[in-house]
Amino acid sequence: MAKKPVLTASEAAKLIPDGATVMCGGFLGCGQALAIVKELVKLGTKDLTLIANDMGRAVGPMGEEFFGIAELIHNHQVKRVIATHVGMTPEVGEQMNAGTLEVNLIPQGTMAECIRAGGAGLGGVLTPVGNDTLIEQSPLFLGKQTINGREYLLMAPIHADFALLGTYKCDEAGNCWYKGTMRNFNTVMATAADTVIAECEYLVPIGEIEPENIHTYGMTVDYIVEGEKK
Amino acid sequence: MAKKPVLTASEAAKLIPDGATVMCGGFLGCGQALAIVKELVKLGTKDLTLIANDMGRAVGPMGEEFFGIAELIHNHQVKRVIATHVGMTPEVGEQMNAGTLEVNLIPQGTMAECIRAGGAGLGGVLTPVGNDTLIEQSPLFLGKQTINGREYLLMAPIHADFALLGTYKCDEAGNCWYKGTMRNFNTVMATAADTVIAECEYLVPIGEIEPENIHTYGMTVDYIVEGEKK
Amino acid sequence: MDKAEIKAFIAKRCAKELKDGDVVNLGIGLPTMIPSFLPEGVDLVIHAELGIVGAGATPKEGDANYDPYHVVDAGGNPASVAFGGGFIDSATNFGLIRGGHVDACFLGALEVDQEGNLANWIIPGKRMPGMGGAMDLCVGARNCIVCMEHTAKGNPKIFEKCRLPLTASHCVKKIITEMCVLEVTDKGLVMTEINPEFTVEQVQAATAAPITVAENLKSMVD
Amino acid sequence: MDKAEIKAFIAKRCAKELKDGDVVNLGIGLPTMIPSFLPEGVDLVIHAELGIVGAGATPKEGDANYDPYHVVDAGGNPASVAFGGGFIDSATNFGLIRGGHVDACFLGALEVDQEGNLANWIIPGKRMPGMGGAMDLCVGARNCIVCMEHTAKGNPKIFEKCRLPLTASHCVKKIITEMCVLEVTDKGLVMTEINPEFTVEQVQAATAAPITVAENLKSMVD
Repeated sequence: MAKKPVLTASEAAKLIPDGATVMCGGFLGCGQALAIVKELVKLGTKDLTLIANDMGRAVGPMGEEFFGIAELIHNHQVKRVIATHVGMTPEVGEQMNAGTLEVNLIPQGTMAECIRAGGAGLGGVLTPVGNDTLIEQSPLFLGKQTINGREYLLMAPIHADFALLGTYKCDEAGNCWYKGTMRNFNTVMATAADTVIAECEYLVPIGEIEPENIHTYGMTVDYIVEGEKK
Repeated sequence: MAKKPVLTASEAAKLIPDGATVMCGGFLGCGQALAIVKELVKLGTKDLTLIANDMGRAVGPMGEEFFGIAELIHNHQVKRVIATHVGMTPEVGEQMNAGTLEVNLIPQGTMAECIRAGGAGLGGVLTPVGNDTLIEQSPLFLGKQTINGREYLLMAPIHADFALLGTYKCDEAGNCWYKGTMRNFNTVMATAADTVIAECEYLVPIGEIEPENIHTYGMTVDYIVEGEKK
Repeated sequence: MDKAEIKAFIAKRCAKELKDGDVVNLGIGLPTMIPSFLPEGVDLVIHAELGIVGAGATPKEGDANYDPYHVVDAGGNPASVAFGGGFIDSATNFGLIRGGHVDACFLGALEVDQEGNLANWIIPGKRMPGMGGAMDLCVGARNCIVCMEHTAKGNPKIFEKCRLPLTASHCVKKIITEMCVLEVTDKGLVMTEINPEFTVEQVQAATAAPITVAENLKSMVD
Repeated sequence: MDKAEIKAFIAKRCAKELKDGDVVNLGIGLPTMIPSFLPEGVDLVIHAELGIVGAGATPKEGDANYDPYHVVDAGGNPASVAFGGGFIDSATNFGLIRGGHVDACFLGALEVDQEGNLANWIIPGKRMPGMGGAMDLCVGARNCIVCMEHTAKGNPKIFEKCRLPLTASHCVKKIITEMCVLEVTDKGLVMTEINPEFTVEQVQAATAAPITVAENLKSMVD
């Protein structure tokens, strides 16, 4: 199988234009493409739409100032976010109240499923979650349906221009493996964007990840970036 | 975490009553719970509804007479099958033509997705596959829907009384790992039945399957059966 | 009882809801205290939204499994996987939640009502942290149990009808507080147990919804 | 050309549709011959419905990776994973197919028509093996190419409208036979290449649908 091109974090960040829709794997920064995000901050790429579980952390696990995409928010590079929880990044609320940031909150399982649907060619997601709640006012809400006597919300698939994966090991064919809780949204996001960039801590030879233990398949990955080892 | 009960294949087969709906993982017998199926044959459990990609093979990889659930068909223990392909078991067609077996064929991806939906609490599956085909006459077809200008079939979730998994390694907590192409439908079936029985070739201590490399999570498995090593 | 005693009292009562092998999700705060009150031989599968099926004890700096960059919980704190547990991706994980594979979830509430409606994720105009996985858990878990102090600064939290935007409707099966255990039924709230430190009248006064007292009302302290 | 030569001729022309790194699914029979005609440096990701993303060569008895009980293809025959490929479950695998991650699928047809409709899975009352993964592939692959002998025992297989039950509607982009290459367009079938062994009239006589000849009609043998 062909090897995938390896870029620097800076080269990868430059692929992303102003106004792009970017999915970022990661849960409070765990499993996030931290090096690429740092370069996006440096570049000042603006008007981004971010799709991510949360907006990272204002303070990192070891006291770092900003951890993950929180810095893009702080830098006012984001115009819209689709997320499930933004409580760890108070600036999101501030910018929202100031009217400079659009925030669409959806349930965590719905988000995972809508992204999966976007990558798997499904027309939408029929979930009982969100019934009788504000989710019925979400821009992703397409209508209600009763199936077998139970009410479901039809939610729209989510697709993006770019997906940034935060992986642990990535082999030269683009196959990825996540340590611990890094996997979270990365595996579905890898299927649901036009361009998929896998940042890894360890770039390893093909074969080091057993064919049975691949979490993200190289066929969906366009570029590899070697990031920082944590 | 609590260990899961280990049964003999015979004990496991006896849990399944006449008339039960049984999902069988496996693709032409690869990844099928062969030992439990053998015991079902011996018991003569009847009027089964089988949900499986195919009905196994009339002749096994090494020339075995019957391989997997083909023997249940041969033995007239099955009243209905939901499958994607039955070309390797001519008796299915014969019994269907004789009016003794109901056969519902659905596309392979639709089957995987409907089972996943059954296990994941989704109201149905919206797939573009099957449009303008006989699938629109399937008992699983619930209607057509146009979303963003494209037509989708709404297909019903699939759930069963039992799921029989054909795994390679299973640890004492019920976590399973599949070698090669054994995985196929097993992982989704493990989530979509009231009682889930994992047959394995190797029953291993907890810890032997790395927490990152578990294919089927023990929390969904009710019983373990140690089968034959192949 | 002081605050800490109240929380421990509630967590201890919650622990009685569980049996060996149950898969449970524990919300932040009080619910995380429940496992320490489990009787010997009751082993739970702790389910964490972030991607652990079978979470272990919280590791401390210096522990072999302390890995704050790769193994964290939904609060971003270091976490661990139990012996026999596994890591999982979000889509599969929430499939298990939505699909009814989690036996019980315990969580707090801003408001809960006699129809089993729950509000705990937003105070419009004031706080909007997001629902995270709460909506999925409330709808998906087989048993959704609210555990909380009965009142907030003396004001009721249990209503005829929630006023805040809902997390989920018709999901709560049981409410466990320091005053009593309430079951949500078709006919409204039924008190099945009471803390002997309080009277039925006191409970009713602290609750903004009618309460039916069960015929065989029991003590929360057995 | 005898049967074998015809198949090789078609497979060779099909190989030109592919570029390095393409993810392809090859139906049984003729399509499996395509990789042997790829130019040097064109490396495909062979996608197998049964659960291999990046399939390798077919192993023989005695090979280290010969494992007929654990690693098989959709025909039940021993298979292998390529260096850099992986094994996958059916739901994720068909998610990739349906989601447009497969660049091309090559498959045979019982009937194909000028609207790009394809019938290849059932002959009512005679054969009903099942569609397997064919419906998903035809709808999901970015490029669905029919490769087959132009006629069956002298009878046309290319129609104005398929008569047999469809595998998928409006899915076929191109038809490659031993006679010609046909593109399916809004205005019907357009012949873009012809095998110089045949005349346009011969192709038209062997086809039960009108064919427009492209202005710059090329030779299939360049």
